[in-house]
Amino acid sequence: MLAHLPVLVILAPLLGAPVASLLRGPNWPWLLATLLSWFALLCSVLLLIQVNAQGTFIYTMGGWEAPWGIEYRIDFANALLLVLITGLASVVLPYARLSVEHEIGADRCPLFYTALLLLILGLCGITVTGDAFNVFVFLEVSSLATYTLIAMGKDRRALTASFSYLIMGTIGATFYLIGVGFLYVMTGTLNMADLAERLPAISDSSTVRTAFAFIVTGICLKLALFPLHLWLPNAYTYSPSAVTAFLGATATKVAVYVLIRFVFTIFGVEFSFGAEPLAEVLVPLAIIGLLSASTVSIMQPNIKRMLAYSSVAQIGYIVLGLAMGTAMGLTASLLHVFNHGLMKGALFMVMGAVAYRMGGTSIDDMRGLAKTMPLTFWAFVLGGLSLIGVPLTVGFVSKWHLILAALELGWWPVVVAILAGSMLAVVYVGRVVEAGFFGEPKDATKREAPWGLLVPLWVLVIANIWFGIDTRLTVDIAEAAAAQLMAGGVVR
Amino acid sequence: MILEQLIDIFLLVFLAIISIAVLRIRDLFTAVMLFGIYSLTSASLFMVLDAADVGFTEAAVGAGISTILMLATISMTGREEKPLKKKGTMLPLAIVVITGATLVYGIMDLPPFGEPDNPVHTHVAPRYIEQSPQEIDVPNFVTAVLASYRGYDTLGEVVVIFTAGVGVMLLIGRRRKRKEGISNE
Amino acid sequence: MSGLGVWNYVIIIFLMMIGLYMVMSSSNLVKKLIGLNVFQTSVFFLYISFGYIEGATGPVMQEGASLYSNPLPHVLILTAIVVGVATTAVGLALSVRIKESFGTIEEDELHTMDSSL
Amino acid sequence: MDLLQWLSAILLLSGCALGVIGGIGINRFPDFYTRMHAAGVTDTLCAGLFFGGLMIHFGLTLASAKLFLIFLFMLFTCPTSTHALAKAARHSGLVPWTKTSGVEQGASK
Amino acid sequence: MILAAAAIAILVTMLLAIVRALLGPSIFDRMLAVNMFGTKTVMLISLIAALAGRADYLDIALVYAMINFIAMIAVMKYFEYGTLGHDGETTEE
Amino acid sequence: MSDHLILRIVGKFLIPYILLFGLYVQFHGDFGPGGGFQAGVIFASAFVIHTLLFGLESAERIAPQWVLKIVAASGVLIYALVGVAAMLMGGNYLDYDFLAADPIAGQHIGIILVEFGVGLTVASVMMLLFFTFAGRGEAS
Repeated sequence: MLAHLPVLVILAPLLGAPVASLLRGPNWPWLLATLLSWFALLCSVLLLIQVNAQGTFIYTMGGWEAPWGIEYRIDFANALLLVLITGLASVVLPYARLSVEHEIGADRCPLFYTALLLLILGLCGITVTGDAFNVFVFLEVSSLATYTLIAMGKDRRALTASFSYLIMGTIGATFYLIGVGFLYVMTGTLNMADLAERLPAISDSSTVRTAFAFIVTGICLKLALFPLHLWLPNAYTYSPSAVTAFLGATATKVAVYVLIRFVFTIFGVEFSFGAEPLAEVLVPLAIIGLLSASTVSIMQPNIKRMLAYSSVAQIGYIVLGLAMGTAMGLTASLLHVFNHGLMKGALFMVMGAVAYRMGGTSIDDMRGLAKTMPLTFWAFVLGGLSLIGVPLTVGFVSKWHLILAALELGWWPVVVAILAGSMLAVVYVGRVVEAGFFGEPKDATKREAPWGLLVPLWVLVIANIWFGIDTRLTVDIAEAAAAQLMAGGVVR
Repeated sequence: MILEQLIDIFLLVFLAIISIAVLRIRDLFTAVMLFGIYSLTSASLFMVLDAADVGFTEAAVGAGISTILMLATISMTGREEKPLKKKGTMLPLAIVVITGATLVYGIMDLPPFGEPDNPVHTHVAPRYIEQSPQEIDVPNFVTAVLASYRGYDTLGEVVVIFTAGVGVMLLIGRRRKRKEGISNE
Repeated sequence: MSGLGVWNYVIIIFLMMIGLYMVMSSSNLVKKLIGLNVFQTSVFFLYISFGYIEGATGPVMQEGASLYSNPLPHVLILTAIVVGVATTAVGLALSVRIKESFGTIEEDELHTMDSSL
Repeated sequence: MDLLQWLSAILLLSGCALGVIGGIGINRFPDFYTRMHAAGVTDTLCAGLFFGGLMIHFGLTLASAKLFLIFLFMLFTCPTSTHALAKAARHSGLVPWTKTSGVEQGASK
Repeated sequence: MILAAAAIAILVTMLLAIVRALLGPSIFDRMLAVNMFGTKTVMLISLIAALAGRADYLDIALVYAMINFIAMIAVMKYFEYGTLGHDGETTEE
Repeated sequence: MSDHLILRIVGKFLIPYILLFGLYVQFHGDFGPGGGFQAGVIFASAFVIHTLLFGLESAERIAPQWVLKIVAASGVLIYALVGVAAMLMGGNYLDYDFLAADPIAGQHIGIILVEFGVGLTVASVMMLLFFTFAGRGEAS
């Protein structure tokens, strides 16, 4: 069965979703989804180990070899992403039971978990595949599930948020489709490795350049890079807590992964950074994005919205890393993809717990939380420290690598911008922590969140600390992945 | 054949006329109807370009299902579109012009239209046409590629449709009540 | 590129841009979705034009035919059409919900409502 | 050209000519009900002639059977939908044009 | 040659139908033009089938005829009843 | 639509033929244009006609929502499980060669099953979509 590992990761949600849609009541679909996500996590960890031991893992779908059929091509980068997605799913799903029943209502639970499984399926599908068109198909699976899940939020503004995401997301996906079409017409293939092989010969044509522009723009819409981020804050603010936790931690990361795959593997470093001004475009956007989004998030009264803007800022760090076009920068970027998933997952889960007890997520609801809900509050403090980038947390590890990468290139202003972003993070996290410690509780009778929410939440918080102290695992994998990506896609 | 290409251009011009009309018309009902004939025309266009299966699907889906769903929607949301505010039209226009210019730049190096020795026709596709009679033995190459060579894509497609069904039921499905007697909410 | 081929691509791009403009400039949500469909359909034309071969016949095996047009774009576009209709359905369902809870599907009015909340 | 080909050509072209006439008709007639004559009457006959021509063109094959099916289908559906359309228009209060009522009056809706 | 002439005639008719559909003025004129456009599409597809010499394209013409009919009913139903799911036993609303 | 008697009669007369045509497209997809997806839509459109002419209530009596949900899910499951079956018989996922002793026969079995799954899901989801939209319109 070890030879089929990548398919097993996909199969778990694929078979689970239709079954879950037929189950009744809130508990059975939840149980099914949780067990399946654990199974998928197990498979993806095994996959990572296997990739570590044997190198790139190739699996042909239907037994048709690469350019004719669709293949899975799993190297360190996908394996890492896969562990992140399934790992967060395994934490968020146990957490979801209480919060979903609270926010959605029991009668819609089966379909809700179906949609969640489909979202996981879509994200995993994008990650494992080695075919450019297949990415589009699974992108749409995950997007459609996302639109639905966001619209499940209680606030009616969730609907408009979802709709504007639908429009932006579809435009992004269609741009991607145009780009892939242009690549296809020039090379005759859709397979990523094959594209990487055939592109250098014809890269000096206007069609390939246009393809590059369209693919990058389309994906940047999906990953909410600065001027294209307008859909994100509302979408994250108004969707149900469990959904926000999962989306905030994984959805944009997968888009980042696709961008990395195209920029480094398919087009190659020379084309992306040599022939095309990718760095010149992305670096300023990333820096403006991270500074402006951090500044905006200081002013948000709604903490969920504040964290959403902070996500836009963090996307800035990630894109900054990959836009450097060096192995160091890419390592930092991949590390931050993983680490930001951990911290944002934890923080959004905290907000879910607060919403569960207090009924809202504004800063007033956070007041005096240290007294009424100490465990939840301390989780927020630790997550916030990680967001700032305090040593011994994951946030520090990735920012440290990012700064090292910038120093390596001698980009001093960029280092200053990164540090300034951290200072802004201190302000916006500090504001909430201050309210929690010194504010008067809005309602002193509220008690600690139930264990069903606290345990998954603290698992993630501990992961934040764990990977902050024991950096070998993540840094080694990220470095290996970066080395592979820099060398191009044809590494075995 | 020159005639095919002529029909192709003719139909594309029709499409352009119809789409401009859809853009300008305020009455959504008319817009949806025009969208229906837009789909029918595009389906004929697919036929002219030898894509029978695609024309089939576009006719059934675009002109059939999409149009009917849109009609059902405007029966609930009303058919008048409010006139545009003046302020918001410049930015979209700028974006559209830039995108269009990029695309025009992009087609300059395209391989010639309809030549049999384009890279598209020489690299992956020949295998589907030459080998599939021995490997799969299905006369319709589209079916062979769809269901076998790229069967995984089609699996994704089925999942997409399923997702849409789940999504629509979650969004506007009726809550579970007695099926008999159409429980009005 | 022969004259007609260029026109083929140019008109397709023109259609795309009309669709895109409709998505971005219309205030009505249903109109936006129609625009999205127009946009996507024109991308489909692009793909199908790539697969066209002059003088070839459709990719269904036939006595006496030796030149078939490329089946791969057809397969891709079949999938993409399905994706398009799925997106349209979800978008329409969303606009129905928006109408029910806001009372309008005009984006301008939705914006003013949002900020007043 | 032999006789059948001539026949096919005549049928096809007369069908198409009827179609064009119908097309001119719906643009030239003054109101909805008169236009309906142009469209409804020509549509069915035009389709009949056209498909007859094509059937002869294809000869006695499966294609002709399919063409006949399409023709049957259109024979049923075209008049039906025209009829229903007229009924719907009448229902909604669209008044037929008469010489005395003067210029274009279709714009009551 | 004959087929080419026929194709051009059909395209011209389609164009005329589009003109009427755009001019209106009443909604029924548009519906009429759309219906006519639909039948002409069916004819065009059959003609393409003849041009390409492929009988299997005729299936698609059949689908077009069917879709045209369904769309017509749907439009009419929308227009008369305002909803699509109504059983239509009663006209008032 | 009781005052559109002609429409009703013609529609009622056509529905069985449309269903038949759907089946033809489903199983003729290997030989000509068509396949599971198109067949599903055509099949669903027969129900759409029925709904338009005789009302949602009548159509839902023939195809209740819970049945459609089961069919939609089972279509996806059929497709996915064909792949699993190939996997259990020693091939890669979706490798139909292993479904029968002879690879070509295996491919045929696989394609037919898979197209059948597609047809089921598409037909039922399309009906569900239409019924849901139409039903919402009735309710409001």
